[in-house]
Amino acid sequence: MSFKVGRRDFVRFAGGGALGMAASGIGMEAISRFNEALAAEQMQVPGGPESWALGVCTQCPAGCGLRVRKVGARAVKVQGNPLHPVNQGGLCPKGVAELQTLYHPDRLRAPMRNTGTRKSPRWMQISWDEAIATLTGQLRKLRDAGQAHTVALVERNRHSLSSRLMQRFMTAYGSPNYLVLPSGQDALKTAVHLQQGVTQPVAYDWDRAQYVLSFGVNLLEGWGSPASIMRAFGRWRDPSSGRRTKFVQVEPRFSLTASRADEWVPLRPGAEAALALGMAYVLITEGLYDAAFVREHTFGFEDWHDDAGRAHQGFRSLVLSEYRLQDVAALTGVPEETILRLAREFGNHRPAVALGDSQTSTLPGNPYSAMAVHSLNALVGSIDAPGGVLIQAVMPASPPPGSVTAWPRIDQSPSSVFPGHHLAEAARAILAGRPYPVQAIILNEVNPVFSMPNGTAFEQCLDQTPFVASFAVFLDESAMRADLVLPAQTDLEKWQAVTSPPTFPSAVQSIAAPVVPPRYQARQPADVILELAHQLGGAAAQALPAANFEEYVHAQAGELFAAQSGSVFSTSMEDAWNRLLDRSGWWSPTYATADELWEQMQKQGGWWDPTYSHGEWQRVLKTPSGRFEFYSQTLAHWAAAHPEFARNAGMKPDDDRLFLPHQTPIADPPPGYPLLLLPIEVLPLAGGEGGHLPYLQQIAGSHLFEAWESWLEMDPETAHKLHIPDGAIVWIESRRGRAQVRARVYAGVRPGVVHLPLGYGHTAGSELSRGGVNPLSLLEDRREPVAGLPQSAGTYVRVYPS
Amino acid sequence: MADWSPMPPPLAARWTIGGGFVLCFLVGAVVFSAAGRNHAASQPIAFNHAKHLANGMSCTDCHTGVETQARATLPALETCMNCHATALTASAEERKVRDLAAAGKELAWVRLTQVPAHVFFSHRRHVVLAKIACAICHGPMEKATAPPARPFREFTMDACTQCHENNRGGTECNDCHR
Amino acid sequence: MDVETKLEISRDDAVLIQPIVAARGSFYYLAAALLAFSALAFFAWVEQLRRGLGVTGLNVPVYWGVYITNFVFFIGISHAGTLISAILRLCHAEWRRSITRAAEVITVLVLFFGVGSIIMDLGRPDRALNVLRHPNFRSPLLWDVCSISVYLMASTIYLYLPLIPDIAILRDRTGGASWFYRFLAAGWRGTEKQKRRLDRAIAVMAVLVIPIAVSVHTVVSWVFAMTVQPGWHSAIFGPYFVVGAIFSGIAALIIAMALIRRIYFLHDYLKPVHFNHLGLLLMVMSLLWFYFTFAEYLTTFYGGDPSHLTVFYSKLTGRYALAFWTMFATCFVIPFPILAWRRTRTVAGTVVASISVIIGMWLERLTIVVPTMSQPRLPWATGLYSPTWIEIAITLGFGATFILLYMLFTRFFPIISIWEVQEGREHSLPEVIERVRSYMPGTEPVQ
Amino acid sequence: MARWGMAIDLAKCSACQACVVACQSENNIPCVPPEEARSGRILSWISLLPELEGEYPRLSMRLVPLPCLHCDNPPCILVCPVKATGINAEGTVHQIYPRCIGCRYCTTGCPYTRRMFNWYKPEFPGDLALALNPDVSVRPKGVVEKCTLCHHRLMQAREEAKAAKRPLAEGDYLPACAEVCPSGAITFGDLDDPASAVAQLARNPRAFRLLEDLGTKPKVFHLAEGEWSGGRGNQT
Repeated sequence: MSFKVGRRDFVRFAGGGALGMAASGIGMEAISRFNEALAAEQMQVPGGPESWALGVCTQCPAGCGLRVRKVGARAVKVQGNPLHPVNQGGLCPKGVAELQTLYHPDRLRAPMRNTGTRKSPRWMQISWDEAIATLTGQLRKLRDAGQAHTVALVERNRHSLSSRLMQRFMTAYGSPNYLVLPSGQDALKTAVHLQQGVTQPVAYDWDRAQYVLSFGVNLLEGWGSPASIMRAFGRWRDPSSGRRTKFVQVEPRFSLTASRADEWVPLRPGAEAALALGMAYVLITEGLYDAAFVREHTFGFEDWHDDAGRAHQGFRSLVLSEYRLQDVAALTGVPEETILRLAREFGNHRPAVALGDSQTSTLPGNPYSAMAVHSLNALVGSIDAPGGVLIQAVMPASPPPGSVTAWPRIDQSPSSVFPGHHLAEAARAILAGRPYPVQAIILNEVNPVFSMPNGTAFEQCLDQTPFVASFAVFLDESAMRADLVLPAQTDLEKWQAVTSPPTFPSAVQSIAAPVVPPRYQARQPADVILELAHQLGGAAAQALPAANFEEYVHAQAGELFAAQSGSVFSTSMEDAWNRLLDRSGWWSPTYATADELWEQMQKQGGWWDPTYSHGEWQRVLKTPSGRFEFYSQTLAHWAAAHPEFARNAGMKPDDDRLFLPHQTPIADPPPGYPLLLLPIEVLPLAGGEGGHLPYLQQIAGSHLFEAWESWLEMDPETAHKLHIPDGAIVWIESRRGRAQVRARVYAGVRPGVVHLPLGYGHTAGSELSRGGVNPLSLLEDRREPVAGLPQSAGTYVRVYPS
Repeated sequence: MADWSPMPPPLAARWTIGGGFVLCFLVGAVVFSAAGRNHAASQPIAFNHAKHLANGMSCTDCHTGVETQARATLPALETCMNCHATALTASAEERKVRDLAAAGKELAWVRLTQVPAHVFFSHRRHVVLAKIACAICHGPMEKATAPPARPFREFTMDACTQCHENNRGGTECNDCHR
Repeated sequence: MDVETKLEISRDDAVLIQPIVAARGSFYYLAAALLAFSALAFFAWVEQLRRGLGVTGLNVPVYWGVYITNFVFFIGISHAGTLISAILRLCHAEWRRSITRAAEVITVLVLFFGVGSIIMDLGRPDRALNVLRHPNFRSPLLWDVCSISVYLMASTIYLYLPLIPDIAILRDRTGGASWFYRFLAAGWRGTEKQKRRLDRAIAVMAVLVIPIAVSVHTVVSWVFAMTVQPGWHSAIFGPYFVVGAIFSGIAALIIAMALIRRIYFLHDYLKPVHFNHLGLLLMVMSLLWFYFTFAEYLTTFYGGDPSHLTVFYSKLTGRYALAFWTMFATCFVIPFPILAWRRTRTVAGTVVASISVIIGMWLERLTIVVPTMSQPRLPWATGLYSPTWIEIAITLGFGATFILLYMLFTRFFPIISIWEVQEGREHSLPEVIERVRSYMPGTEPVQ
Repeated sequence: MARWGMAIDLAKCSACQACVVACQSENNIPCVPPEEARSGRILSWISLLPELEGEYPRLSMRLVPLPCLHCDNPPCILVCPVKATGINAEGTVHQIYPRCIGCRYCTTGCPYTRRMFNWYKPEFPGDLALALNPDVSVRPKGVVEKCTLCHHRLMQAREEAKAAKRPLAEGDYLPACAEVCPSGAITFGDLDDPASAVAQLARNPRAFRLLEDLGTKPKVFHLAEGEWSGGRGNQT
């Protein structure tokens, strides 16, 4: 066979071949593309060696212990530390969501300087050295000019060593202006200070209480230290304990807490004090109160005469004359028989505790109402009794250095008898430039522009302050107004040292080393402050010799060792208890040296002193009379020198009710604004924080199947009257402003009231954070006269379809 | 045979082009599809398993997770530096290790043996509890003088289930599917 | 040796192959328009493949929506065809001769769109073959796969068999040049033996196809009825669905016939009497449909199970009331009087009634699928479902593509069976006379 | 052979939803963007089901944490055409993602609406993907997923127990939801072990199973709230 392959044939063949090759290449590519479209390739999660580390959550002041699962260098799961006395292995959703804070896409990556103006900032990335130099330069300049006192540092009271460090720094630097955000417990703190004379946080013996009566406290939605309260709640309903603690929630709205309570007592908004005093009426008239306690440990129950011989009204006669059942029923809208029954139950099921008055974890209630509620505790002898209201044990630690400056603080409350200081007053003072103009503000992971009632005032403060620096995780609304933004580390990246959480009776010191290496260029603010102190030199450097926060925390552990009490978190709470009780107060630690304590604290998560001595009256009753004061002499003495106080309260200066708990009603609605706006708090966004975390956004409104967006709760009747269907977008307008929001019809709303959840309505940040309305932007600026606390109740709105 | 009559020229031309097309298309399909899937791994250093094992080391010295964790783990540079911080040989590959360490870099190993993303595989379960020798899946590494270019065997579901059935390993879906 | 009888088209019947011989320009315009819809649907599908089923309006808990509605609807329409034509054939209804083909084509084509709807609904269409690789015979969906594929095969054969002689005509007309007709005609020469065999085969298929068709829609109904969901878990769902299927099938057939008649000038073949007869059938089905609907809802109402009642009221007075009552009007209130009154049972009248029924039956499928899904037993947020443009585009595209394919069929094959019409002319008349005579008293049956 | 079950005490549950977030975090469940959430496409294997009854001021709300109930007689596995879902010897209902064709018949068949569908390719904006758990796969788009009772944790616990040469003890294996619950409302364990806490709770007179009359035989029990009746010994 002869078969000639010509050149032409070869060219043809090659041409065909090239085409074929191209076709098959394109074909394969097309097939694999198509396959990809059809079957999106599955995400491969990188592996690595598994390890566990301990952490501390500071999403709220509770400081729950965390156990973090790591795979390689990544943190992949946050769980509760079972050894931690506060949460004992449980966690609230905010704690579990820590990972999303750590890996959040909106996090600040590097220090930035604002090269634009305050109103339209332009950000330029700078180095940490430059940032610290700028900060040091500003502070040094002010100090050298004798203006150290014009520097203010603002943070949230975090119950942590870092807060103590900040405080110490400010004092040593020469400024009295260490300012904290208002807290939901401020009214309670004021009441306890006025009636018991103590400034240490209040605590509750949750586990042993038989009857818990909450006046509007959102006990299960973020108040106090959520995980420990939820643990207690579980125990109240634990069948194995053979009893069930009754939990009663008094509140206008059928909140989640109300729905979980054994009984919900709906009442008119702002009438908590009246109800408490009405119950006191029943306790007194029926002789259900603890006569022995009242006789021995209280002051101002009966009518009395002062040293000058003037007659004063006592608590008993005030209650008997002004809070008779039918009057209280009319004031509160609660039927007489309900008040009667509640009072009898409260008197007969001891130990019983009453808590309030408060709405949320950030918005305080009214001090007079809080006094009325707290008086119930005194009536049934629950003050410092097992199962009652306690005063938190003091942490063994060296006291902070005293003030080195004679200048007054800028956040003086109207009555200086109130021990706390808060930003609401500071904003007023800064704007007015009194008593002196503020030259620099340092924000430490707070966002007052967003989270303060009347945040716009604070926005103006920042705008008129020459220098503002902000430690922040995100470029939030307040950081947007700063000259210098410093990226802060999140909980799992930094050294943590959190002390006794609010409402927890024992002294606790949780510590944790960094779980994962810091992301981006974020730094622990405490470390930066320490470096700042060294650069500044002088008193600041002397007061803070630690090179970094780790060293600072380590030194504190030495103080714990020196205190010779307590123990490291141990494997079983019961064991710790038994051991301590068995040895009847003998201290038998598992460690012999301070270094061993330090080692063990790192391994177990911290140190605590579980013992609590009841009935240390000189510790828990520090009033002028040394007793529980129904009639607050502290307040009376102060008011005697300040006539404007009675004027502000709208009463005569000799009116004894000024110093006794009494009902102060909410103002009537102004014409055209018929609906009372009350902000509410939901656990996932408790404290107004967490709005940037998808995990929390998804579950925040689950009682109404709402997610990612805020909603306006309306009762069905009002909605019907206003022709607003469920889910419609409406306008809500107060005298301060208006906003668009989705209306949701909810049967649990009291007619005449509307509710907006806190924590929504960010204007800064990416899409992940935005959505909804910030109710604080609608609230009017209202203060009560005693401590000048911002009052969330009292703003009226109108709602209309958009 | 000599009278093998050729096709009329135009037809023959078409056949030639067509033949070339088909032939190259098939070859191309094979080549391209294979190229997409199975490119031989190139490792950052030409690690010699045989030599290390001959020197008395065991698998778990470097693959530290084998006996305690689900993942065997590929050794970090730090592990290498335990022995190779100072030069043991004049090998250029060995110097790479120290150069990387000096530059503060990590060893970018290419993972060769990998189960699909939806399969959970635990080394400890297989090696410690079921006492399966490494070589059953990974082959005789004591003979490997160069990094293996491709996995020792295909890790298909059939392969897994077959072994599980033969050795009563259990074939509950969710024990491996995740 | 059989005698070959070469079929010739009589001059009268020439009009039947006119569409095949020469297409009018309007054919291409229409085809282009339909093709545009198909392309839109294809684009929508690619978008859905690329991004995921999230592009539809489906959600939690409304996991099924328009696609499943389309599936049930198309499978329902398919009963038009084969079932009607088989029943009429078996009954020796002589008026069937010019309509069977039109019906059978509907069946075969529409089945693809039924199956296609399921493919559209799959989250992972690339794995559709898992149904064969890992079948779970306890799943009603698998029964569906089985019965629909059997039905598709059976009705394809049932369409093909009576086509053979007509294909032979076309083959012969073109002198055998077209390999297409040569292949399909399968050597038909019209011998007596072939005719006998064909008759037997058609008869067997007609008998076979009826139970298969009934089973298909019963099984479709079981997809729903076998779950415990309120509103679905009903024993009469099988017959209810079959009745609904035949109902919508007849309506589709009437519309198709009217269009063919008008477009291809076949007034002579599709006479008012055909429409009258089918109209009567449609009326009967409408009554039956009403009866089943009534029975279904009345038992639900009396049963009083709260979860069932939630669904019940959502249809009668709630969110789906508009769809429900529109369905009721279009399935019964509108068509029944039109069909019941002789004067309106005209071509136009039956077509109006049929269009109404088609709309109504689609809505019926929707009101079966969606309300139950959107009101689960546990009070999750009740789902709101409204289809997105993707679903609407795919639905329209399916409709358009179906029409396009139907048109194409008429371009390649006579849509009215030529040989059957001829046979009717030539042989049926004496047969019918004989048959009618046999019904009468005093006559012996002819053996 | 154990039969894993759960008892959720509604009296103890404070409705905090830590279980929901813990489950999401443990099982790599993506968070859906707002517009998707609005159309009801939130993926969550356990969620809080609110049931509000009455009118102001006589209201009651039952808040039921609801995971997959792992029925002994699950309606979902019957209807799956490709055997992508099944029940294993220990009674856990599983889903095999690589086989699922995404027909959503099981989601339709489940009377509890506890099966989720991946409408899109899961997305983890920015670095959120770094928090993914390597023990659980990230489901591709188009497949159904559901609660696995954190089966990977069982495998891990069993492996650890075996390595330590001891039997699996109660509490060794807990799903993420039961582990995180701050009020101790979720009890998990072996229903076939009469001594286990969960088996005892299942026999509690307060225990009920959702939609019990459907005959699905769930292995997740809920305990009714019960009422306070004077303070002492009123609980069974």
